[in-house]
Amino acid sequence: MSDKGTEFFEKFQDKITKVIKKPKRIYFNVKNEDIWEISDYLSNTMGCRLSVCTATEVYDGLEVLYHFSDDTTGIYYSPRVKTGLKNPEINSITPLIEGANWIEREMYDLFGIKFKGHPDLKKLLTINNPHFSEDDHPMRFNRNRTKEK
Amino acid sequence: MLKYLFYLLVFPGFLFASVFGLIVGWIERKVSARVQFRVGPPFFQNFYDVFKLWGKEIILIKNSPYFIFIIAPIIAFASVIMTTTIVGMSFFYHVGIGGDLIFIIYLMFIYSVCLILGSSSTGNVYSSIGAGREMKMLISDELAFVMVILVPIIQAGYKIDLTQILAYQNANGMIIGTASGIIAFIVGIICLQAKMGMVPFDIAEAETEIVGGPLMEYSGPLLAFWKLAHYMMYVFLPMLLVILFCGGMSFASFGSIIAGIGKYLLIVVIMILIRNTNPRVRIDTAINFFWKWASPLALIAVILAIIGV
Amino acid sequence: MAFYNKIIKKSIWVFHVSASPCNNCDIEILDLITPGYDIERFGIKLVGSVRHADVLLVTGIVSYKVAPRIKQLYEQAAKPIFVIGIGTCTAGGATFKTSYNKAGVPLEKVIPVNAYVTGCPPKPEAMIDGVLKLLGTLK
Amino acid sequence: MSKCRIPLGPFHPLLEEAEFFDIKVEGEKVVDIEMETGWMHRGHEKISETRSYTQSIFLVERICGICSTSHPFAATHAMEDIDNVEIPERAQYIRIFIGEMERIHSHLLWLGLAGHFIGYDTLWMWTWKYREPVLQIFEKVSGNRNHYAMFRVGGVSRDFDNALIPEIHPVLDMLEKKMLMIAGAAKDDPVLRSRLKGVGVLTKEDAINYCANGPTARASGVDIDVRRDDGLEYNLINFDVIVLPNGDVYDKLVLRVLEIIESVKIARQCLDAFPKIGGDYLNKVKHISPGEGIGRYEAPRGEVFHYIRSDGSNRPLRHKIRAPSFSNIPTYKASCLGIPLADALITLAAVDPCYCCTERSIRVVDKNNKKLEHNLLTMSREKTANIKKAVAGSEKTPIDRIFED
Repeated sequence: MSDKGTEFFEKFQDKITKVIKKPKRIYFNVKNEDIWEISDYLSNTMGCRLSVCTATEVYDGLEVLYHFSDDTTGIYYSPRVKTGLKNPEINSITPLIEGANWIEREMYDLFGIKFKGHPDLKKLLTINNPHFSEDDHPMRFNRNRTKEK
Repeated sequence: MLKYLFYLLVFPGFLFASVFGLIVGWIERKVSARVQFRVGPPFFQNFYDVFKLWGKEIILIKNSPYFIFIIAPIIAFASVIMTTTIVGMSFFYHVGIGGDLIFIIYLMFIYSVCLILGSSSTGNVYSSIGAGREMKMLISDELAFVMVILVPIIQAGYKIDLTQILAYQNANGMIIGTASGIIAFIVGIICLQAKMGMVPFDIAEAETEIVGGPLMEYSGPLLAFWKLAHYMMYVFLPMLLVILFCGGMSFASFGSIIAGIGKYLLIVVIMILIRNTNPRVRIDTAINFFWKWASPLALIAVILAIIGV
Repeated sequence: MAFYNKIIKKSIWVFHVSASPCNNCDIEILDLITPGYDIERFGIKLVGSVRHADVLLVTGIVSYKVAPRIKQLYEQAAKPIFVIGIGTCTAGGATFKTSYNKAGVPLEKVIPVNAYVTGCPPKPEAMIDGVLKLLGTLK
Repeated sequence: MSKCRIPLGPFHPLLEEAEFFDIKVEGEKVVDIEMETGWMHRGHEKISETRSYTQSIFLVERICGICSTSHPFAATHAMEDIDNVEIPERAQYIRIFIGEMERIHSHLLWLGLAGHFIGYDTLWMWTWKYREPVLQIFEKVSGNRNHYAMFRVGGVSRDFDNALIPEIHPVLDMLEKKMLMIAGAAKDDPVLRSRLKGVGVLTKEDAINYCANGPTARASGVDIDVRRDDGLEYNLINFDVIVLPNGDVYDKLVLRVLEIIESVKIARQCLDAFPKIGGDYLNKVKHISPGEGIGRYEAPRGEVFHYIRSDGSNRPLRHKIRAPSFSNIPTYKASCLGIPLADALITLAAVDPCYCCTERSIRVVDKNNKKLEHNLLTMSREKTANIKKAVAGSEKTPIDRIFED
């Protein structure tokens, strides 16, 4: 791990839990209200690039994994945010990073995770699709198939 | 009377121009294909294309002035036939009607106006953009083209008849041999490119930008009219340049006939090569080019012609 | 009519419709007009406007969103028009056959189809063969 | 001047794929642009519920036909990342070779299409002529012109035939020569320059803010290249990362031409290495343990990202795919506003958008859904029972007797 990474973990040690370290991949859990601060530090202070976010449905809720890539060292920093199955809601980082716009729209589309503070939260991939209604999120296990024949 | 009807319908006019235009169209496609390492279409390809279009459906658009939509290609086609007849008459028979150059300029104008009318009658966005671009092209290349035509007129002693310009050239040598003539000829070829709507000036019909532009909504026989009219322009525009600058074609001997055809084909091939070695320019670049470079250059040629160089 | 069919065989204007494919058939179709295969030899030409087309080449599984547009395109085309489905996707769905967003597998569910050229992707030779075989059925 | 709305697509000759841009123009000037996606969305989720790891490599290959090596490349990286699988050296060279040849063919494809978009059909035909031998090399090496199916977890699925090396060298020489010619032509041609120079500029700040990657970012002066940053196979190879400062379409064109030349050099290094390095080409992996893995690869268009979560079964629990165009396409908002329509179209094309990639598959499998398995099991039992009834109405077959026992 680089010096920048060590500094980062020292600074946020009380906000980060369950760190899994591999040579070039670092996963850790953060709380929903801290994700803005951590994204800000990772992208603006450390100069990481937001690669993408992965949303996953697990047995007790939904989790979103942000992948920040440090292009100088090739290390991935992946903060993980958890939310409930009903009314999933996470703070948006789009006002911070313009590139997160589509990423968050996509997660809203496929998983129904609402991003608080997103400037234009609408569906991305199944938008205007006659087969999918507004609250039909095709990646969820209990899909709301209102329009299915 | 019968003679003129023959001129209009058979020899330099409709029949000849259609057949010859389609053949020149084939040359264009073939040369392009060879430049691009391809084999190219068979000889009768353009005949098949146009014939096939006659059997297709015409689609009219509801709630649009489709009278204009239908009549525009027909008028354009008629005007192109007339132009070809007049140019062909002086090219092949050395007979002319009085003041035919002015007539030609206006007939060519009618073609463009019909294209604009026909395409804007559809109400399609791409067609309207195409019409707008066609109009801008007309504004930009018309001045340069008229000044190019002025040079032979002035050199021939202020005569606006093609036959008299030919007679002057027979007596005094080709106009392309003079300084003003060569400048005007070069500008003239560029103007031809724009008039024909060929790359780099196919801005109005840019297929990858505005889907064929003005012709987008046309289908079946009406499209065939446009295609035929377009191919006929291959016949008379280079011919006009040959008459104005290169002394036309004379039937005095076999050699002179070959020379005449050679001059014509040379201009066609130059146009095709320009077409194949350039990307399409933007509309503002085109207007800039014609108003800042081509028109002043043509003006210089006119001034040189007046002082007699 | 027989004479007309004879002519139409020699002048085929093709419009390329991509309806949720994986892109591969599409670039192979484009490959057809380039020096490697040069289908202009047979009078086949790619056109930009569907009004000019004689043959629609459809690729991919037709998703629910594209399906109405494809139908519209088919109606906008000047008849007679032929439809050829390129790739296994149009005929059987290939690897996407269990997708939740497929509306047109096989393509006949959306528009009438004259021929299928299967393969993932079909070789350019196979596509030429398919088009020419379809034309061979014209009397 | 009044505003006019231009619907670009979904079927437009500029876009080989169906995509919809809603462009608002004043005269010819673009004032607003909005993109609607979802036409190509195929959703691999349901498909992949039945796919094993090996099968899902073939599935991700069909995300996109143009960069059909990049996705398997990244997916195998992700799978290997979970267990830190060692890859034989020969397999590494084969992977690099396939990846670089694909970069060449993809960049040539873009060059040709860019020529086509600006009405320069000769450039199109020429570049695609040079592209044809590359596809033939693929056919010789892997058996198919596209969709090579070369990748496996722990190596490659077939060996490289050393006898092909003398056939490939002339093609590489030809490519290098022709690319230098095209680079020279682009430098000299005034019309081409006037058409591309200073058009659709994406500034460095915008490129960083929009998280752009690949050639789009490198042409704007952002120095990122996954091949160098992530290492892995590419540690074996010497190569330069090309970065250009201006961010306009002209720079993107030149950058791609230079990258082809660089790829030719990498491919040559691979060819030199093949006769020296023998041995195995596949380190067979039978089991992937529970865990998470991230794999990435520099596709011709940018960074391909794959995230795989495994629970120890033969199928991934979650498979996230991010294609480069997904980050690159939104940059149109920064680069297209205020420029003429004719320029907007080539700018849209200049990021080399691959909409099939953008609307790719999202998740591969759900393993927690026990109910589904249960259903399948009961269904198959019912089916077997029905077949039994139908086939053996009166007599009992030997198989039946086994079942009875």
